[in-house]
Amino acid sequence: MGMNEEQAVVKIKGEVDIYSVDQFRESIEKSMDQKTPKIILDCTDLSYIDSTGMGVLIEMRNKTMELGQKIVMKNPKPNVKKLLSLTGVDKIIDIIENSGGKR
Amino acid sequence: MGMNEEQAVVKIKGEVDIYSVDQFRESIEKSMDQKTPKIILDCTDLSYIDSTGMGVLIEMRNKTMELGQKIVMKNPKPNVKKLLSLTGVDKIIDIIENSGGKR
Amino acid sequence: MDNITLILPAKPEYVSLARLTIASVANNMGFSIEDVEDLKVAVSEACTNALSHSQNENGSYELTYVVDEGSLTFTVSDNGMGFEPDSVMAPQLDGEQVGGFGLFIIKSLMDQVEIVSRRGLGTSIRMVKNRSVCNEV
Amino acid sequence: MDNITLILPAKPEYVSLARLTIASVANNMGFSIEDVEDLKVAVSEACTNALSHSQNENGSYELTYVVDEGSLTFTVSDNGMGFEPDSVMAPQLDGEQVGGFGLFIIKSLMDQVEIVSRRGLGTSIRMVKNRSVCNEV
Ligand SMILES: Nc1ncnc2c1ncn2[C@@H]1O[C@H](COP(=O)(O)OP(=O)(O)O)[C@@H](O)[C@H]1O
Ligand SMILES: Nc1ncnc2c1ncn2[C@@H]1O[C@H](COP(=O)(O)OP(=O)(O)O)[C@@H](O)[C@H]1O
Repeated sequence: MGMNEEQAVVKIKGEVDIYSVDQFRESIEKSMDQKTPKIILDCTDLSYIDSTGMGVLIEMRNKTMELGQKIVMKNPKPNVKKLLSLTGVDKIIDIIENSGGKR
Repeated sequence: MGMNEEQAVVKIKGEVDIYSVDQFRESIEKSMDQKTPKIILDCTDLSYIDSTGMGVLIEMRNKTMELGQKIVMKNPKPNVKKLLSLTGVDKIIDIIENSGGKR
Repeated sequence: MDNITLILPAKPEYVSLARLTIASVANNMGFSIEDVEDLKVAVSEACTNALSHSQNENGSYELTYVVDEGSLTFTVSDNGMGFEPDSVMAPQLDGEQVGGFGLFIIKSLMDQVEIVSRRGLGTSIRMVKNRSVCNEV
Repeated sequence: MDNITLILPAKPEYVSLARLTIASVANNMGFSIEDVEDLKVAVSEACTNALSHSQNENGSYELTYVVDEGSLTFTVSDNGMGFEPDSVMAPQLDGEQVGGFGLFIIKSLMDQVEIVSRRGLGTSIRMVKNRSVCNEV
């Protein structure tokens, strides 16, 4: 986890499923404690996610919004983007690509 | 497969088991046709081998010996070396490490 | 036609084995990378449901893969409490709803889905993915 | 104690699934890399025997993994022709013998091996690998 004044960065690694989803939630919650306006979920090394992860993303997005924070997903792989789009999560959470260009 | 006047080189890749063992045999047989005195089995990318592969190694070693050729295994991984040693195949087939130093 | 059966403990840590095995089978069948990813998600969603809704704490559930020329058919069966598939509502895709995506995702990604469920007896969900010719490289 | 069962078609192309699954289970249990490699070889040798000596062309065979605190116990069972384990001779390790290494390798790599075989009914081989504390990194 890294941060500068403006944003906290959480690296999400490996697979998010029913087994690892609690750890996924905790790592986001931990970064919320830094109270930065932006929380970047670096998804470069996230190889797999399913509905359990989508549920946490929606939950955390709502929670951060209440606190005036904002979650951004960085560099998700095609399979991750597909799920975000299928479930409509990409309508409420911004996605940025590696270059930094906004999608 | 590559060769110079003296030796043929066969790259062995992936896993040698009951499924792939015929292909393993064929690739060695093919290199024998080049009639070089030495046949190098480059095992750098051989991740797995079991008794089915050991059987072919012994078979091919005997066949090449009859024809005045010699099989050498190059750069086997620890798990491959363990099987070669366990079955005594390392007593009849020379093993060389990446640097070229003879074991 | 080849049949593979996998019986897993009803514990979250073994769902990855379902993904691992279906990915291996589908890869060997020549499914595209995208299709393999879809199959991993579909089988995981079905396993997650078998775990979450089946109240069968110390039990197990069963997966079968049927490898055919042009398709992979797989089922996930539990001995759980069962439910009425027709009464499940489609999720709202406005990003406000936290759950209820599992069956929707499965239906979106697979070519055929069939659910057989009996209250108190269990649920079996059967999914088919066709190996699309145009996806082949 | 968790039980995993895998039923595979008696075809060479599926032996890799046995390796894949045992490696995943053993990795999660914390076995060392070397132990995982040993387990892959042992399970493959048992599968190869189930295929080669069981005359059960269109049949299937069954694997079970039992995950315990300190050990992994696994069995490979076929409905093949069976044999007399005590009459199997140790292989000659002079490099001249082409076959007969399978059971020898299994016994060398595993901590416990038990074979139950009935002529005409089938064979079940049970292997145990202990998670050695000193191997842990
Ligand atoms: N295997 C199952 N056993 C019992 N009920 C199930 C099963 N699978 C699905 N259901 C029911 O269908 C509903 C919708 O499932 P799903 O779309 O996967 O979303 P979620 O699991 O997030 O609720 C579940 O809430 C549950 O009531
Ligand atoms: N599952 C089995 N079914 C029937 N016979 C078996 C089985 N496993 C082993 N055997 C017998 O034991 C012998 C020794 O097996 P093994 O040590 O694996 O060497 P190999 O398979 O190379 O002969 C075999 O030749 C066979 O006669």
